[in-house]
Amino acid sequence: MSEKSISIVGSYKTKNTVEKTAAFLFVICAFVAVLAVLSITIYMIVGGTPAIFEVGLKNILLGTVWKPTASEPQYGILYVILTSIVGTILAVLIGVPIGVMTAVFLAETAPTRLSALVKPAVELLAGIPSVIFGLLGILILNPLIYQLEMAVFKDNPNHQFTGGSNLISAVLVLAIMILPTVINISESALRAVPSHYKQASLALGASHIQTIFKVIVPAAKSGIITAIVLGVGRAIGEAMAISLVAGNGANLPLPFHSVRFLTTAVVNEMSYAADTHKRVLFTIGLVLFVFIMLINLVLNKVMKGGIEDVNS
Amino acid sequence: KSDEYPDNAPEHSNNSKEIEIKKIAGTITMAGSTSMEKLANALSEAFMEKYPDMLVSAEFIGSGAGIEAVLSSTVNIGNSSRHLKETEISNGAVENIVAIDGIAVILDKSNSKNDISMDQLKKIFTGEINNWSKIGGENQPIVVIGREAGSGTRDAFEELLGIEEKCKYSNEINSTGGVMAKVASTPGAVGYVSLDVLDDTVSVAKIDGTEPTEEMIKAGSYLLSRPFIMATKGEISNQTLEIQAFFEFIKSEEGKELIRRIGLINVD
Amino acid sequence: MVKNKIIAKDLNLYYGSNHALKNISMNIKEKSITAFIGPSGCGKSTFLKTLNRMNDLIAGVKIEGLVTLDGENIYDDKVDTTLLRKKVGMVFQQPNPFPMSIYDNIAYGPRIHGIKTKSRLDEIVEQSLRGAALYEEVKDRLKKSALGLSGGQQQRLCIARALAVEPEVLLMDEPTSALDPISTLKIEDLMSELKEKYTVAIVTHNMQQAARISDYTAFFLVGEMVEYAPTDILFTRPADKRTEDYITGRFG
Amino acid sequence: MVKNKIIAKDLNLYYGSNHALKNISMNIKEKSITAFIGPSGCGKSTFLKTLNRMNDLIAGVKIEGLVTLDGENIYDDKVDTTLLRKKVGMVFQQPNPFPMSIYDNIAYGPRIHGIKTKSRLDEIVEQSLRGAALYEEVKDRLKKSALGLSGGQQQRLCIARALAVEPEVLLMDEPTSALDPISTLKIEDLMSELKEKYTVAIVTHNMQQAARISDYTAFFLVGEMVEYAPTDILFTRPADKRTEDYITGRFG
Amino acid sequence: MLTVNSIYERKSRPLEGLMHVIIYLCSSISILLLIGIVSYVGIRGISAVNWTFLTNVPSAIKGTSGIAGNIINTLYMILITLVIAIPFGVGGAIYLNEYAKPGKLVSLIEFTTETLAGIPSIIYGLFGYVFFGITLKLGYSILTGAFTLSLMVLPLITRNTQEALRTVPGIYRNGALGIGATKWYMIRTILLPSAMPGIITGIILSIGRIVGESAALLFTAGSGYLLPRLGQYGEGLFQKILQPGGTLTIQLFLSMEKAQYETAFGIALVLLVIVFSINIITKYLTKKFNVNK
Ligand SMILES: Nc1ncnc2c1ncn2[C@@H]1O[C@H](COP(=O)(O)OP(=O)(O)OP(=O)(O)O)[C@@H](O)[C@H]1O
Ligand SMILES: Nc1ncnc2c1ncn2[C@@H]1O[C@H](COP(=O)(O)OP(=O)(O)OP(=O)(O)O)[C@@H](O)[C@H]1O
Ligand SMILES: [Mg+2]
Ligand SMILES: [Mg+2]
Ligand SMILES: O=P([O-])([O-])[O-]
Repeated sequence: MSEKSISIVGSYKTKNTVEKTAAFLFVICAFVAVLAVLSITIYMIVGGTPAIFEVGLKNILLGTVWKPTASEPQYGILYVILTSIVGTILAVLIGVPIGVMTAVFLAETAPTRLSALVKPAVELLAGIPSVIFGLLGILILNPLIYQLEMAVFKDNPNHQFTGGSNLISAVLVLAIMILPTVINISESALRAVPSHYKQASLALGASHIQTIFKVIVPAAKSGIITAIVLGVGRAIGEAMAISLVAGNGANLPLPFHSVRFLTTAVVNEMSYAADTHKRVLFTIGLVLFVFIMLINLVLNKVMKGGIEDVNS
Repeated sequence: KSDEYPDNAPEHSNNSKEIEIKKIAGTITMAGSTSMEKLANALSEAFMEKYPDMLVSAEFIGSGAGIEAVLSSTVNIGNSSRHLKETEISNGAVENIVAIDGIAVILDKSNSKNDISMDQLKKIFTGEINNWSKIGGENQPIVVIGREAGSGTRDAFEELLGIEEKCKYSNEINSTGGVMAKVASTPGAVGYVSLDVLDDTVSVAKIDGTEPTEEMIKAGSYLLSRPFIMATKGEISNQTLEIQAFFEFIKSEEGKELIRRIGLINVD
Repeated sequence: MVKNKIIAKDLNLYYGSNHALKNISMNIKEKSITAFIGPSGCGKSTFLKTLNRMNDLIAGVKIEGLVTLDGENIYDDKVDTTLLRKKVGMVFQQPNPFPMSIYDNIAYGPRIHGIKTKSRLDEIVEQSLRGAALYEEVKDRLKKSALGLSGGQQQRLCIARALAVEPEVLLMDEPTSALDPISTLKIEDLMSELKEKYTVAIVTHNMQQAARISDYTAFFLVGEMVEYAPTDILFTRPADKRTEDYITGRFG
Repeated sequence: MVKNKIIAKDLNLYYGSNHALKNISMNIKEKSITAFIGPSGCGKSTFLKTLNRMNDLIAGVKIEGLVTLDGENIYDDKVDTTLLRKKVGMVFQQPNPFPMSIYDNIAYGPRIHGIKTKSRLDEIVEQSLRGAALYEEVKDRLKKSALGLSGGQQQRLCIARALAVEPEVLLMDEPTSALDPISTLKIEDLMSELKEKYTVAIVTHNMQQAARISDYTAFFLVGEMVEYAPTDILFTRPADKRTEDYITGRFG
Repeated sequence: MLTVNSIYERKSRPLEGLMHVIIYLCSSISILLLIGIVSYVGIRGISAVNWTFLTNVPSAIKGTSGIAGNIINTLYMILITLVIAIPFGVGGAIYLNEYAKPGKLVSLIEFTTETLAGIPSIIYGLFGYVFFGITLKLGYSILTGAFTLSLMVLPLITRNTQEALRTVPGIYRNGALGIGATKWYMIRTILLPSAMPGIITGIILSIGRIVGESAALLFTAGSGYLLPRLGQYGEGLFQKILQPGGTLTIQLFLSMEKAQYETAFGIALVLLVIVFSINIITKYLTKKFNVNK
């Protein structure tokens, strides 16, 4: 801290080195994700394309019959794709609003004591293995849904009873499983909104509810979207739990049908499959992968597009 | 890795005396069927007890993955709960059957019908019979629970009943435990599982009046059973001394006793 | 005789153990401008916030005493604070526009209070922006984010936003401290206009401003209200020695 | 003759397509106070920030022209901005204490620049706080969070923080707009002291303040520098009609 | 329309009431569900948990079952994964928020980060084994598992850190830089402390994901349940990293496969306790270092 005039040019070499090194390291960190996705993509493409040539892309994507071990195997996954789409959308439609509302409750309307009690429980839940969710699904949820099923199809001799392992159960389990992610991240985002927004809104005579939905939630939008994106990711990627409760038939995704998701298609059979069957499973993995990319692209475009004009 | 064996093998080839192999040290790695977890863990534990300098480890990644791993020399032994496929054999995998596993047909506890004929069983699993009342049970839809395509249990079950490709499952679950839970919690459900996991949460069906017990299976009166295989790349005699010792151990009286104790049936 | 719009009686406020307002009693006259002056940290902002219950939001605040608006106790349990705050508007010390467009910032209040028609909103937005001497500068970018405005522009936006709900009382916490003289003059003119219809209370550091625009002035010191009098009297013949010291800059 | 500490030459600045500074040329004299005045949004803050390259941080800013400090071009690629900013300190329009203790806020700068001894830091902290007329108020809670201070206290803390690194030039963007008259006077006195050793540039809305403390004044209007002259000349005999209009309040 | 007379004239706001009902309804649903699940697991698990269970390893010969080895493996897994993932996650977030200019590159990185979050565990498992296990020759080992899991939790840490950084007011940055702090110094002393709550959220979610994972670990870290052999100087503790190690969840998964539900729930309960304790500790640390009071 000399008071002598030092030139502003080119001194403090070490500081600059630290600075440059830091910046460089951060770039590297940021590129880990890119590298990882790149390698996984290559891996999936290498693993997933051979079967396309063997079986034919059309036969896989548009076929509706899944009989990989038959003497004349069929590898159609159209229904499986549809199930993943429908199932994920429904789970998100149920899970996200409930999750976000719970986050609003915890961050804004709940008495401090209550939210101090609930928050740890929510965080705890994020650590319960999916297998347990599946098990609880089998033991508790499926029997309930089975009763509903029996009531609905009482006089229908042609219905193949699923014992409650069907699209409904799968969607409910998925919805519950994304709750902790959605709640946790949204809540943090809501709490991070500067308090002066709230004050300004209240001072204009807005009620608490109006303030929440017109100012606080929009200000926390980017965090809530992250929550949704991660929640959607979890829903698409989940396999262990729904493989136990969905029934795993490669059927059209109707509420009381036993259904198979892309993930469960891979997980269920990967361990024991061989040859073409195994390669097709990689193709399914690839389809899933493309799927996730598409969803991210769409979410990025649609949801983020909305934010930028506000912050610019 | 596997190329080393021929060099080592002749040196010890006539070596089966315990005193000499007692000194062996090294590692044996296995990977494969989850159904064989109990067996693999028990065998490795007992083996390590006997040869304290050995480290035997087992991973449970599925039969197919296990055989693939042994073929790529990632592990020494591939555990498979199904017979090897032709492609696998032509790639050099050798099928070593180490035990027999019975397959039990299970029902939920509330089901009063617990004696099923072989023929009824076929019709139930192919969807011809879809209500217990049709074979003298209560008016309750039948929920047919099966395993996923590729499962050793499923392959064996369907093959033994001669209903390959004809089954109409309402659920395909990818683990024995899952099938147990599902059957236990679903009125009217029927499924099949390994003999060694049975407990009192489900009831076991007699097939043609026969209960699935070791005697019945050995006597050939209970038909549903399948092999547990520890596949090697090349014949056992071409493996390292340690691996040979491991297989010796399995065939020894000690090994057989162990296999019996964990609920499986010896091959002989 | 001028009506008392707001009456505070024996008001005490504690931030936890910090006794921030001590026994304040004051009648704020309708349709007039009342200024609060005093050194930093003396409780001016705190007192202002008790008048529309913005202090309710701070955890650990304890308030004793009475504040009435048109004779109604604003701390009564039955009070609808949203109605209270609609009637008693507020502009803060630090500009706090919402992260939305300029238009939406102004339309925020009216929309909340039920105005939906576009033409009516357009009108209110323009009026309020003009009222806050901001219209000309931003009329071409009403749909742009309000966060892109300069500090002074942001504060005027906040004033416009408060005006848009047509409050009866307007509380302003140093509303012009971030403004240049021209804008300040405009806002001061505006306040003089506003007092035709509204009751205005303003915290200011600028004693000239207080002297220039207010009808009544209250002088605060470490949580106490030392003196409260018509502005000309307080500035020319202060009753309290401490007031005199403060306004002549002989303090501290 | 007084040395030119900072020279700006044909300076143009664009926020995207918004041409915010137009051809500014100005010599800032060493050891003097230069005030920038002008209506809100005219570019005072923007110009101030070009002098220590704080504008670098804003995306989409384009700068043309030259700024030199002691003859060295501060926009040269070889310039170490941290060193530049140590020499050219800054106090912002909005108080921005860091979320740490009062002590750590002040010690932040000295620590950056390599001072680690506790006793020396203690000394700097006390000195700087005294310099900003804050020491007495906070001496008992130096280890408490700075965010608990009132607005005025926070701003004085920021001034203290800037002083703690002993800059050669001090840029102040309306540093007293959030302060009460007493504190303002103290800060003004301080500035007069500071100019003995330092070069000070200050943005202010308060023309009295500019007249009172500055040696030179520059008047800005919509991005242009209209007039730049010794303060007494600018306020008594402005060369430009627009300056006259502004300082006499006849504007707009 | 804007005129009201008394501040007591509470307007009836049906929409308002409805929103309140919705909020309370939704939160009751999720809270009851969450608490229900946690208690169910607790109640079913408690009967399996005892001292022997916690301090033994399974033995087919002795007929004991126990999860001591799995508990240790789980702790290894959490620790190593976080040690790998936190620097990269936080560093990446800092780059995105503080260095990168918004544009194609940032979008690409954010996009890939989100893609990582959506990749199913099974794919991680297959990839992780081929890449870390075979290509990098790490085999079935805790390290292979930890590398794989690091990729899985990276998005959680990056995104949460980014969110937290985003909410740190720009005036802090200016303040620090205006004094002559270097960017890195400013990040270290101002941004990271302020962003800590967000980073913690990311870490907590990551811990949840790590302990809850099965598919990805089965193929990478394997299922070993033996205690680390200490070795002469405790070097065994390090060697363990290169040996197979099944986490609690793997053991749970295998128990479930064998229909040993009580054991499964017992393990789940132990997991809950572990996650709970780690969360508490993390919270305590955050509070201690929280600067935004
Ligand atoms: N939220 C709060 N929590 C605790 N103490 C507070 C809070 N807000 C203000 N205080 C304290 O209450 C006293 C009065 O603060 P207030 O903000 O009302 O002062 P002021 O007169 O408005 O000052 P300024 O002119 O600096 O804005 C101060 O000592 C301040 O530190
Ligand atoms: N970050 C920014 N991005 C885009 N435009 C900006 C930005 N900051 C300022 N401007 C614009 O540049 C012009 C000059 O702004 P500046 O903040 O320098 O004005 P000022 O003279 O300091 O005003 P005030 O007295 O209100 O602080 C204004 O039109 C403003 O809207
Ligand atoms: Mg104040
Ligand atoms: Mg400015
Ligand atoms: O042995 P399986 O698990 O394949 O039946």
